[in-house]
Amino acid sequence: MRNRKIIVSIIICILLTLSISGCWNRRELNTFSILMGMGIDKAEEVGKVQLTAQIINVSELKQGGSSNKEAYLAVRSTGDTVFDALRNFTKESNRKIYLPHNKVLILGEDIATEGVQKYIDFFVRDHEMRLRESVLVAKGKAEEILNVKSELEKIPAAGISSLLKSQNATSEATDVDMKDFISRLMSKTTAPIAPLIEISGEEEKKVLRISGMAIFKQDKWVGELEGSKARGILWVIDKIESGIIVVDCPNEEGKMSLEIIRASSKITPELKGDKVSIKVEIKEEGHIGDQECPCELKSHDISSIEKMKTTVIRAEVISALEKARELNTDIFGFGDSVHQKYPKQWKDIESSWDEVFPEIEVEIVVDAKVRRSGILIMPASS
Amino acid sequence: MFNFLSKKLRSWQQQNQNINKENKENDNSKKTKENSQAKLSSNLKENLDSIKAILGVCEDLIIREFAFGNKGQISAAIIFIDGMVDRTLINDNIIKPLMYDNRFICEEESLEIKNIDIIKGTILYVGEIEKSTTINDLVESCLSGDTILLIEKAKEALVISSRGWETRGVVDPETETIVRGPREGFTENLRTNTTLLRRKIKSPDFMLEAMKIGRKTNTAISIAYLKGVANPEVIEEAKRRLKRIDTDGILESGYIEGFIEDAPLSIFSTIGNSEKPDTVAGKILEGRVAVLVDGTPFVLTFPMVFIEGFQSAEDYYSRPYYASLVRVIRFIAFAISILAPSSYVAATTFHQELIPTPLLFTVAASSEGTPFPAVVEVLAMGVIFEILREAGIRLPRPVGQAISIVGALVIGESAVSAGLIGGIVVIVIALTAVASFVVPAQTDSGAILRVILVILAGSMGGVGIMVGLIGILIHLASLRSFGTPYLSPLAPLSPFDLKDVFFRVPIWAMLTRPKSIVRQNIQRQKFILKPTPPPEKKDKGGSK
Amino acid sequence: MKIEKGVISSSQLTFMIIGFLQASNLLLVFSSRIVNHDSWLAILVGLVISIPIALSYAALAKEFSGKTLIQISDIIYGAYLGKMISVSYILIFLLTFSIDLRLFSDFLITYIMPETPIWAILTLLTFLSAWAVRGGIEVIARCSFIIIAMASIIILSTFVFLLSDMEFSNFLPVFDLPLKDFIQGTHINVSLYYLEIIIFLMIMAFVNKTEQVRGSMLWGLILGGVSLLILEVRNVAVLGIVSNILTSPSFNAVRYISVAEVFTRLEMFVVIMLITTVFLKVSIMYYATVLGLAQTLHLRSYLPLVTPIGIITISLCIISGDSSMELLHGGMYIWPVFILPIQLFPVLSLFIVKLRKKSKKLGANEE
Amino acid sequence: MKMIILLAMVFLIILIIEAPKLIVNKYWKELIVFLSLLSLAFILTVLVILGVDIPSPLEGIEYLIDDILDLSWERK
Repeated sequence: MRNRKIIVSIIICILLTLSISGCWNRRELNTFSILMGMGIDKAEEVGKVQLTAQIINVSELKQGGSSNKEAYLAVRSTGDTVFDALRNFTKESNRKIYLPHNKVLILGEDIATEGVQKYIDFFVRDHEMRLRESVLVAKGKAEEILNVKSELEKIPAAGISSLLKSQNATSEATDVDMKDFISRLMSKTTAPIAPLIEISGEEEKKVLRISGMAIFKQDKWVGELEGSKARGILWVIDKIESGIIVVDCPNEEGKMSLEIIRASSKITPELKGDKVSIKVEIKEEGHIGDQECPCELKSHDISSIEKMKTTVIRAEVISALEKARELNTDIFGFGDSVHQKYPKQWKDIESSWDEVFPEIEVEIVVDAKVRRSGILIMPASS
Repeated sequence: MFNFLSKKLRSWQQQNQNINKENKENDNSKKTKENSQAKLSSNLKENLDSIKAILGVCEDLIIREFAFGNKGQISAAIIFIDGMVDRTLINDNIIKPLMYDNRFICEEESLEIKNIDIIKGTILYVGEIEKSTTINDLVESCLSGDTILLIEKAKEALVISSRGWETRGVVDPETETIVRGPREGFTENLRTNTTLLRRKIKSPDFMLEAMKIGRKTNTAISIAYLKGVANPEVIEEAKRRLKRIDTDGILESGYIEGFIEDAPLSIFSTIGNSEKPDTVAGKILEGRVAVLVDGTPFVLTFPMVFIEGFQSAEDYYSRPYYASLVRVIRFIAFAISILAPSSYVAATTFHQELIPTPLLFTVAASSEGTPFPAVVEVLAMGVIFEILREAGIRLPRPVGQAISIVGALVIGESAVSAGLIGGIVVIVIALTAVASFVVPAQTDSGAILRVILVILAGSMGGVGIMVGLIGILIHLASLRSFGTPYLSPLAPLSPFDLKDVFFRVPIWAMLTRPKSIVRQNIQRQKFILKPTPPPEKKDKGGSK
Repeated sequence: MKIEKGVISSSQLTFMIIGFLQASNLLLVFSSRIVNHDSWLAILVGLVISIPIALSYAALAKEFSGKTLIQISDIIYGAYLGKMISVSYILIFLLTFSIDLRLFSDFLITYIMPETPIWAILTLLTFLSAWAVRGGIEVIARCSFIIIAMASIIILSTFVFLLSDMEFSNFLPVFDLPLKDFIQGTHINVSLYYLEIIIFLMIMAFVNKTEQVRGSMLWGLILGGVSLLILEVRNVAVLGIVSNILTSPSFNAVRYISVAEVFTRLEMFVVIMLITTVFLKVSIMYYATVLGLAQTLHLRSYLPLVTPIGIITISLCIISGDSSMELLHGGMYIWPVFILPIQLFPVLSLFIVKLRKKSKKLGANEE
Repeated sequence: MKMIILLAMVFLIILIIEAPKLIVNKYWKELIVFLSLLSLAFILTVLVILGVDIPSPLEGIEYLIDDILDLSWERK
């Protein structure tokens, strides 16, 4: 029984000391503002960073918050480093910025061309940040991107986030989260990629558009791939979710669109002497989604469609590959695959990868299949 | 420093001495009581006077003097307390035969002792009659509802059992209502209660041991257990603890619980109680010991383990799958009831990153503009809820409904629309309130835990909650109930007993009694009792 | 005069060892920093190496059944040498105890409550453990099952939730590091995770069936090692190369969970798992320290030592390192080297005992 | 200063709680050990609070392993 008395008194002691020292880390919901999107640009002053933060105006999100104010605020601040700039927000805003709900990190064009390493460290190091946030590169200033209103979403950053997700439908760009980005950044050979976002449309009707993938060399933005070229990367790195491949009708005039249902790829490196060759095997399955020509397709037609599809896919991969060779950046992770297969020889190759990469022979094996024809056996027009 | 210590010590010693003195005094008074156990004299008048002297002149003490015998030559008196006796029994079965039966012809010089035996043996139509010689005995039995027959010239008196007072019938118990299962509940009458149990367990092994506790109330209690199953050590320990009780009164089984439980300062009760005979019978069959107390329908059972609060009698009457589902839901509800408010506080004031973004917007929007921090909101709402609950229970039914309307309106609507508290807080508290009633055995401890956890969450966030939970775990792990670890069968783990914790296996698979409670006669049923279809008959021409 | 009246079962010993090893989730960063994506291999090899040593601990405990490590060294090495050895054991226990506590507080401060002063967290955790230690070995043992059940559920469910994000090519190429690094990583694994169970030599004395100690030790070690393996595989498969630069890969891996955008933000579970298992580990160490000290000084009760030792530990935690980087360096390069001889010492003791017995037997035969 | 007074109070409470039990049971040896450990703890905590640079035991170990024995993994 004495034991209990002791325990009770110790509890009282501890509670007392706790109450004396106050509560740390306590922040009520209405003392900070939730950040949804963040953009980094170079400030006009030399050597300074400009942050654009999109924060939530919570009272406008409340049901019945009927005033015509926006549900978000875009605020701006500059500082010597990213963290410095972040803290400088409090000079203008009465609420501290709360990071963990950040959805997108937009790197401005000037930042990206200069090298992102020094700007991105904070977003990985800070305990409030998560590795799931999407990384994008803006054509132009990140600030401008964050100022474009979204038609369907109350908050533009959420709009960008869902815009990225919807890229699955074409697979011409893919969502790259922080973990993917920095693991590519950390790799000695593989170069980071990130979706590229730009503003299109006129003054009053500005809309955002994902235009392709930005290609980095180390941490610098060196080039971009658009449309089907961007899909070329995704074929190789196995990020294809869906999409449309347009081919000509086998015998007649007209076009067909083939929907990609599932795709997978495999990179097999081979080392002969000093020569590195890579075999990329792509397997694809799809349906006929749309057919302009009015003829019924026979089974040999199907195989010719498949052949055409193969050619299209191969062409897309080759165009991406050429771009990569031209920029001499290993966006496909060929280096890592060689490393994984030939760890011993890798040490010799690693140092001269920049010379090796453009010379690599790449064999592309595409196995494309057309499985079903939708709910029609033949077109209605005949 | 040392002065202080020695002072403290001295005061302790003094206290101890005082206590010892008191005890001695008590002993002395007992002894004088025993010494004053005067014997009956042969004079009726004298006897009556001495009884009157002890009982005083009370309005409910009735002394009926009369005479009987063929010539009315024997004067006698009946003493009883009105209201505690069966009047018809006294009139028809005691007075009537004595006065009516004329066969009682007595010689002038007849011996008084013989009379008593004849009366006891041949005249009275009553089941239970005892002889007594001391006045104290007579007074005691009179006070417990017996009738005393005093006869002139007899040095003995008859104590005729005539107890009979208004009792509540056996009705549906209010605290443990069920859908399927027996509807009867214990009553305030000890005899009825033992009967209810005896009717369920008709075995010679079922033992009932009587005891009287309370210097002033003389409350009768019974210890019920199954001989050969219940752990003898537990029975011995229970008797030892019960005998230790030296108090003036026992009014309810809660008094007994307070005197004999293992952890008197814990917020968890280490002795179970039930109002349902089938529940208690089930526990006795599992090897537990029950203590029935006269004057209350609540029967104590022990050893109690933590998970007992999550088991309901109905679990065993319904099908195992549903019973298991309900079991799991009870655990979830208990977790919600103690964790929901503190989690809300921790999530909204410390770990906003754990709330999914859309939900965070809702929560933030609802708490935008409220004047108080989340801890205060939650604590205040919790207190208001407890007040409403208490008021609802205590007030008469019609007023109670008014209370709930006021509560719902004031708290549910006005406070939110006035912007005093966030709407989410109301939802959290309401959910907590509903969940806390799912496990009745832990409702009271849950309320306290809730408050502690909210305070911890308000000061340290999720870490505070975890610290609180680990503290609770340590406390639970250190508790014992009559030698059984409170957390068993989880800790220490006895895999066999898990059959009745998070899920309930079919009845035919419940082969053993809980090992943590029972040490002997573990197996409770035959091994293969799983119902199977009868073997197919092998005559082939059966279809004809 | 027995100082601890409690008795635990052999299965409880197993649970305690599993929980003890699961708490090492916190320390995984020491070896994975060096062996990178091959840390699973280092964990496996470390486990295999530790098993015979752990078995020799069990053999020593069986040889002196009912005696703790302190009493054993008193018996083997006599009063003076034995006392010295006992004191060094106790100091080591105290140091490991305080370093573990410190690392965990650092973790909490880094990830959850950066503004909280370290002494507040230390006081709270030490208080909790002191409470459990005061309850005796039985209370700690009873807590162990519930804690490891919860921790195992968390380990397995996070593994399942992350399956879709795992990329097993992250483990390729296998054994892609200099042998020296691999040996160092394995060494860290062995002496920082597995052989810390030397502390159980203080506890095995209270197991009710001495003959089962060996089995429960083995099972505890294997299951604990497997849970570490699962954790490490999960972290590397999900985070890949990034896991090498994080202070807590586990926390970040679980933070990465996003199943159908519903099961997200589950990192609290890692904290729950760590806080409970570290509590268990710290309580066991605390208990061993206090009991060891009481037995060395031949006290009749260890309870009066609990509070002072707790406060000394808190101060030790605060002074043991100025920064978490310093602790990381010590854990990677210094501490394993320092502690290994002490961990191997019981093996030597066993050897001496066996030798003595043999010579006695021989002597008896000659006579 | 405030912290030291607070600390002294905490230690006093601990003393008041623990010591009488030992005295009543006549556990003199335990009392001596308890008091000496408690005073050690008090000195340590006061030093920590005052910010006196106490050499960390780990630094000593590092010195022993690294500089005297030259066994650190870093060197090899």
